[in-house]
Amino acid sequence: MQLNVQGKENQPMTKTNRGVLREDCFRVLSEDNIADPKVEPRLSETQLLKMYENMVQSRVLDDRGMMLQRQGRIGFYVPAFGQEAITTGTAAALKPSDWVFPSYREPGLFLYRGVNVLEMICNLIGNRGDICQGRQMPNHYSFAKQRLFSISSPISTQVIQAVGASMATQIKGETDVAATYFGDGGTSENDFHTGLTFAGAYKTPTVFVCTNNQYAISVPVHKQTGAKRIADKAIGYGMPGVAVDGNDVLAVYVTMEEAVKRARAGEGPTLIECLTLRMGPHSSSDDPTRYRDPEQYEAWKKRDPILRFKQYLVGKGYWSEEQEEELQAEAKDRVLEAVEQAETMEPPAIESLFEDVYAEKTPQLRRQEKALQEERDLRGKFENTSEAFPL
Amino acid sequence: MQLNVQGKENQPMTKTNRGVLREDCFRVLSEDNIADPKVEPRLSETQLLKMYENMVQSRVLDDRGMMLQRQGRIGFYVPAFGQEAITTGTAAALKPSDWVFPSYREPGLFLYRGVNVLEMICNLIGNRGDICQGRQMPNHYSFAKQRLFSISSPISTQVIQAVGASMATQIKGETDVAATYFGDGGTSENDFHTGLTFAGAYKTPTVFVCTNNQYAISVPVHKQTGAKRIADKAIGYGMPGVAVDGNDVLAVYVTMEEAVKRARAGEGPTLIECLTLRMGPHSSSDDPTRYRDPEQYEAWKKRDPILRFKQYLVGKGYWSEEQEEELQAEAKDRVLEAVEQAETMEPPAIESLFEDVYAEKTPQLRRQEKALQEERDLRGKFENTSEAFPL
Amino acid sequence: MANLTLVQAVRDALYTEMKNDSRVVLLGEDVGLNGGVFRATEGLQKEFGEKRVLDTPLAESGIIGAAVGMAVNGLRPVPEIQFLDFIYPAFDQIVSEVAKIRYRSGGGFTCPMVIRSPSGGGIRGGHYHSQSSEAYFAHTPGLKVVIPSNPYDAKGLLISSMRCDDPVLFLEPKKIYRSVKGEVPEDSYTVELGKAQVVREGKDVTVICWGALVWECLKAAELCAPRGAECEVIDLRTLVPLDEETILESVRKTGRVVVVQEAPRTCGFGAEVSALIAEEAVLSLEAPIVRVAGLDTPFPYTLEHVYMPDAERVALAVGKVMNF
Amino acid sequence: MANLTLVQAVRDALYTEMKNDSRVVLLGEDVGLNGGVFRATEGLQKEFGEKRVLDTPLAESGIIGAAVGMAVNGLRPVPEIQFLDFIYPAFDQIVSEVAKIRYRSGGGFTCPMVIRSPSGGGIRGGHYHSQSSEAYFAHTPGLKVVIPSNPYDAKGLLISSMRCDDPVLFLEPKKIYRSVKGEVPEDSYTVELGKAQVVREGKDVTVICWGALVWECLKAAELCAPRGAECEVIDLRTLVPLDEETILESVRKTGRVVVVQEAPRTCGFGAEVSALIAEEAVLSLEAPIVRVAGLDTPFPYTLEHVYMPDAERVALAVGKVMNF
Ligand SMILES: Cc1ncc(C[n+]2csc(CCOP(=O)(O)OP(=O)(O)O)c2C)c(N)n1
Ligand SMILES: Cc1ncc(C[n+]2csc(CCOP(=O)(O)OP(=O)(O)O)c2C)c(N)n1
Ligand SMILES: [Mg+2]
Ligand SMILES: [Mg+2]
Repeated sequence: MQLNVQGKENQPMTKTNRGVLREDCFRVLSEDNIADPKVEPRLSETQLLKMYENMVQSRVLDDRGMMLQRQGRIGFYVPAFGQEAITTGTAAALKPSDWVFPSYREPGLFLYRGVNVLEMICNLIGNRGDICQGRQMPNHYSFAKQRLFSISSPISTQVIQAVGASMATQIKGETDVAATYFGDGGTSENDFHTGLTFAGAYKTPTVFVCTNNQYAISVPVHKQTGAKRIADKAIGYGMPGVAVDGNDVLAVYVTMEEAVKRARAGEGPTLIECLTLRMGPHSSSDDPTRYRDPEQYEAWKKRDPILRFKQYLVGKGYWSEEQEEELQAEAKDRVLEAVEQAETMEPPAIESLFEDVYAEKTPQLRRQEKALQEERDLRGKFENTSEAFPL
Repeated sequence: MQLNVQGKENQPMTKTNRGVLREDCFRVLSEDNIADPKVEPRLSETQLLKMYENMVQSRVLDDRGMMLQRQGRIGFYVPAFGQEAITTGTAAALKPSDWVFPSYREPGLFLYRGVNVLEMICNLIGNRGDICQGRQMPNHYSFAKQRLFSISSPISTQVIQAVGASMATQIKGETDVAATYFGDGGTSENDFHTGLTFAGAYKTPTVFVCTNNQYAISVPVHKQTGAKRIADKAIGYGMPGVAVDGNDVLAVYVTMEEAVKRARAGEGPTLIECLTLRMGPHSSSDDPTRYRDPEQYEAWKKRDPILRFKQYLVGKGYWSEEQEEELQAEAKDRVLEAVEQAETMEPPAIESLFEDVYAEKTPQLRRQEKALQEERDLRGKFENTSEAFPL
Repeated sequence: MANLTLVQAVRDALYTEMKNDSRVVLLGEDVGLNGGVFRATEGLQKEFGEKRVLDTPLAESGIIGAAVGMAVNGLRPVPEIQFLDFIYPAFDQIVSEVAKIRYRSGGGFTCPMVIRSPSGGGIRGGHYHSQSSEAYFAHTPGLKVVIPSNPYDAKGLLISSMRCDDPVLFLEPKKIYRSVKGEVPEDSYTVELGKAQVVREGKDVTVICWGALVWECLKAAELCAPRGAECEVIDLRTLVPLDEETILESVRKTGRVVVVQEAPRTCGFGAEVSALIAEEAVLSLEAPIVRVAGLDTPFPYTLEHVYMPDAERVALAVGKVMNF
Repeated sequence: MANLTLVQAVRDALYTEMKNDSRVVLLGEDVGLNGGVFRATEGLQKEFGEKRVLDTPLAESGIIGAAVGMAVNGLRPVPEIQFLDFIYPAFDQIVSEVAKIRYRSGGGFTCPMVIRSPSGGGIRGGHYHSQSSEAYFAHTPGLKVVIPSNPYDAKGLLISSMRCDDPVLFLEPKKIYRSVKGEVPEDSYTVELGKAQVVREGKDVTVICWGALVWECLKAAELCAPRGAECEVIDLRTLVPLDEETILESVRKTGRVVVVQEAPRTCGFGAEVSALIAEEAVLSLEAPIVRVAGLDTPFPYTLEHVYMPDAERVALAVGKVMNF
């Protein structure tokens, strides 16, 4: 069966359509940001504003994250510029008890589910305030309280894990849905395949959100796969696949909402392709000018999801320039305060190196910890001789 | 683009259609073995008889292989009962210079490409006559001369390797095609996915032959995947996928022939799903009565590819009972003679253990070889204490 | 007490703990209706239903990756990898995910699971049904590695593993799946992880081994005794965390060591045992530490019995350290 | 002669051998237009075209599996794995296929390829951009494992690897990709595989190391000299096949050994070196064989510089074996 959410007939992903949005993508907002009443979601003003504020907060956090990295105050950063509609639109359609298995480019997800900025900044710095004790690189968040699964670098490992979590909810007879996020490049990895294979075989309550930002670092999506559309990959696993304008938060919300409903109703998994363009560098160590297509970039710049949503809200009379200024200021202050506070915190204790490897330290780890403590007492300090991270 | 080869609209793989052939499968022979003149291939009598003889030789080899295993004269055997039309029909559409990356259930491929029975029996025994020096289990053949790539047990690793070989022919500007074989279960593995992903991305001259014999050991295909058909998996990689009656050698030939032509013409890869049923045990250590569906088994028994093809040949006036008896006798003698000859051969020398690990033995291997030779001189013999292989 | 084979003891442990803990679920290829290709899960799907014993698609990375999600979501998955040789498609999930989830999430998420897999040679399995790759996993912090040598330990160690809050790779030496029988209590009991067992006492040479080769080493001890060498045979049972005390105590007593492994020699787990002794008990050594190991080659088919260490080869090594 | 960084020397080796042998092709993620994320393939696609420098889809198993097919079909592929931490999706292809193809086919098929990958810590890469998992591959018969510590060796060893008929895992210590420069001949030359190098002579202690830590060990030797300990520092350069002679000769001279590795301690390659010495030179030992190694934990981010062995930690170990 197919989703009601439908675009026009398929358009191949080629260099030729790199400017405009693919015809087959579902949309609510037109290019000049008029909502199609037939598909416009019935969302309250508060709900709409919450979504908008979340998108802005995410953008502001990314701006600051990149700045902190340039200033050498954090080691690395992965921005999500241009993808705010995808993280916010999908998050808005999930319950707090639903599981989320994210990749490293979804800050909006975390903010929407109630993670506070300070916790995120502590992760970026890797200090004592970081839940993960500075063990992982920046942006590799983990928030058990919000059922936001620990992010790891290896691409797409989370996809099958989300399916496993869904299998567990089936086994336990619960109704939670699991959503997992990955990129266009991620669809080529082993665990995209095992994930969708298992989901199709067990009809699990899982939603697969593919952010097709058309690049995997420097590799364009038309070199990544021969498929006409990422959404078409669903067919081979026996599940519906649908493409949506990833720069239209309303379209993303509507699509996600329906996929989540299907999953919760026991109708099985869905693959959602959110088409967008990565507007920033791959990460703070990447130089996109080496490979980026300027024409394509300029075309998508005009489709900024925050500006488009703002116009919609203004049109509805829900939003004004005054509110905008206020919001921008608040969002910025929230981040600045968090940074200020986080920067006062100590790095993790060297003892933290030995915790959480196992439920209890092994004799080997106890010996290694003792040896390291003795070494510290002997030599006093440990000099930081690390090189900068190149990617 | 799609192949001309087309069946009727898709039929899901469910327990319900386990008896009859799926509607969507391309066929030349009707259920009562009348060829459809619109699609019947124009093959010479000699060509047709060569194919038939190959199918019979394959069946006879399998019969004997199972018998040798039961008699304890070989350790293990994997029969291909019921799949003779697939191996022969596809092999007949390939050139000798084309590459083949098989799985362990395609004896007909080897025979058709000119491997002699003795070489195969030597592999089954694992003696000095075995090209591979008894290093691998039975049925894990390797024949470089015929471009039949070395078979390994890990499922589907050969799929991406075949694509790599195709990439090499593209790079070298050659016109050879690579065909690779795998089962329905094999479509769930990592390298089915990487293989089809790379093939789609580079438009390689590769033909993917999936033998959907509806079981992966005990797991039925409708539990293996949620896909309606294995052939549908092609769409997600941007290549045509087609299903064919795997018990109709003419249909298999026509389909393969067209896919090979496309590949050679630079039009890219094709996925062919050959629908059949595994008529034997998974291997000599398997007991299919634990999981097999008797009704399904009986239904497919009536569709024996050798009997169906024989009826076609008899109808054409190309074949008679006398010829049949003669052929059966010859085929059997060929195998019996090979077994007799092979059983006179010594096991490999212990020195063979150290060859072919590297192009030249490392100092470590030279030392280990010397130590083993000294040990042999000290203790005289090495007693065989192995247990029987349970799968 | 019942007299069970090793594989029956494994099944018994699964049955016992599934009765005791509803969070325990089994998944893998052919583990359901077929009861596993070695029959380790025989009848369990019938007993506990398709929700707790799942036949999976043919994808090890999927099996382990799904188990991760199950563990994170409160279950106690026990994935079976049909042969240890087929665990490699799941290597990324095991090394990058299973082993690191507790650490990287600051304990926010945990990943308790028991990855069961038949390992080792001795059944004429050739390259891909014979390998002993425990060293890969012993070198992966965050995992525990367990390998029983008899039915009693198999049941007790497997139940301990299923109750362990850390991921455990539980290796089952398939050569002795059926050939070794022993008394196994019917009810539930545990054998503590991380404790080796001295299976034979002796004053002259310490022989360190695990899995199926424990039996070859015991035979070797029999061969050596009349030749005047009393072997102390240690069955490690758990490779990670290693019971260093039991090893070192014995070595300090005997001063002579033979380490026996089935895996290829270079960088196998035996190297870790030798290195430990060379670092912690070098003064006690009266002879070189000799390793008896598989060859640095792939695992052969026809000459399997030449490749695999056996009692005579171990006895020769014992002679070597005695006459040094 | 040009003064190049280590990564420039790698690029120079690729360029030089691609000019010399048209069978050499590069493939990997971002190696083409982007020149590799470390710029090791900078400009090579422009120079040799898209047929010889291929940007691949994001799938390591695909990269290595495709390289197998290319090698079997007459090419000399040089796949790049962007970080060694991301090689695990390809582990099955490497361990089950690449390493065993020559053996299992009786030499009928061969699989010469050089798998290049940046390895090791020191760039603040956290869990997944820092690991040193050479031991997994050293324990896999059929593979050779090479790791240079300076630009001259990098070019010479990489050219040797590309000319080798066996598959080679070529590890590039990313910490010193740019921080170490040296004179590199412009034309083609080789450094023989399987030969270690004594990078500093000394009579008191043998310090055995490889990759980036060679430099820490040399610094340690400087620290120890005034304290009256002359270190002989051995850069292994090739882990498989190991140059045992150079190691044993030095140990017989010094009688004291420190083995240094970045990887987690348990079952790392250092264990193999210790075990070798404990088996072949035990009588020469005047002190325990001390291993300096990474912790048995995942690789951390913030405390990377505490985790990684450095000159002072090595110097402390040298002191320990001297004062034993
Ligand atoms: C297994 C693995 N291989 C390679 C990498 C290096 N890498 C990090 S991100 C990335 C590209 C991912 O592209 P995509 O999936 O499209 O996500 P995006 O970065 O565009 O959000 C690569 C190759 C990795 N992290 N993991
Ligand atoms: C990676 C891997 N996992 C598991 C196995 C064990 N095994 C051997 S054959 C097989 C089933 C294969 O089914 P299918 O692909 O349909 O091929 P068929 O046997 O039906 O021809 C399994 C699970 C294996 N050989 N390799
Ligand atoms: Mg992308
Ligand atoms: Mg099958």
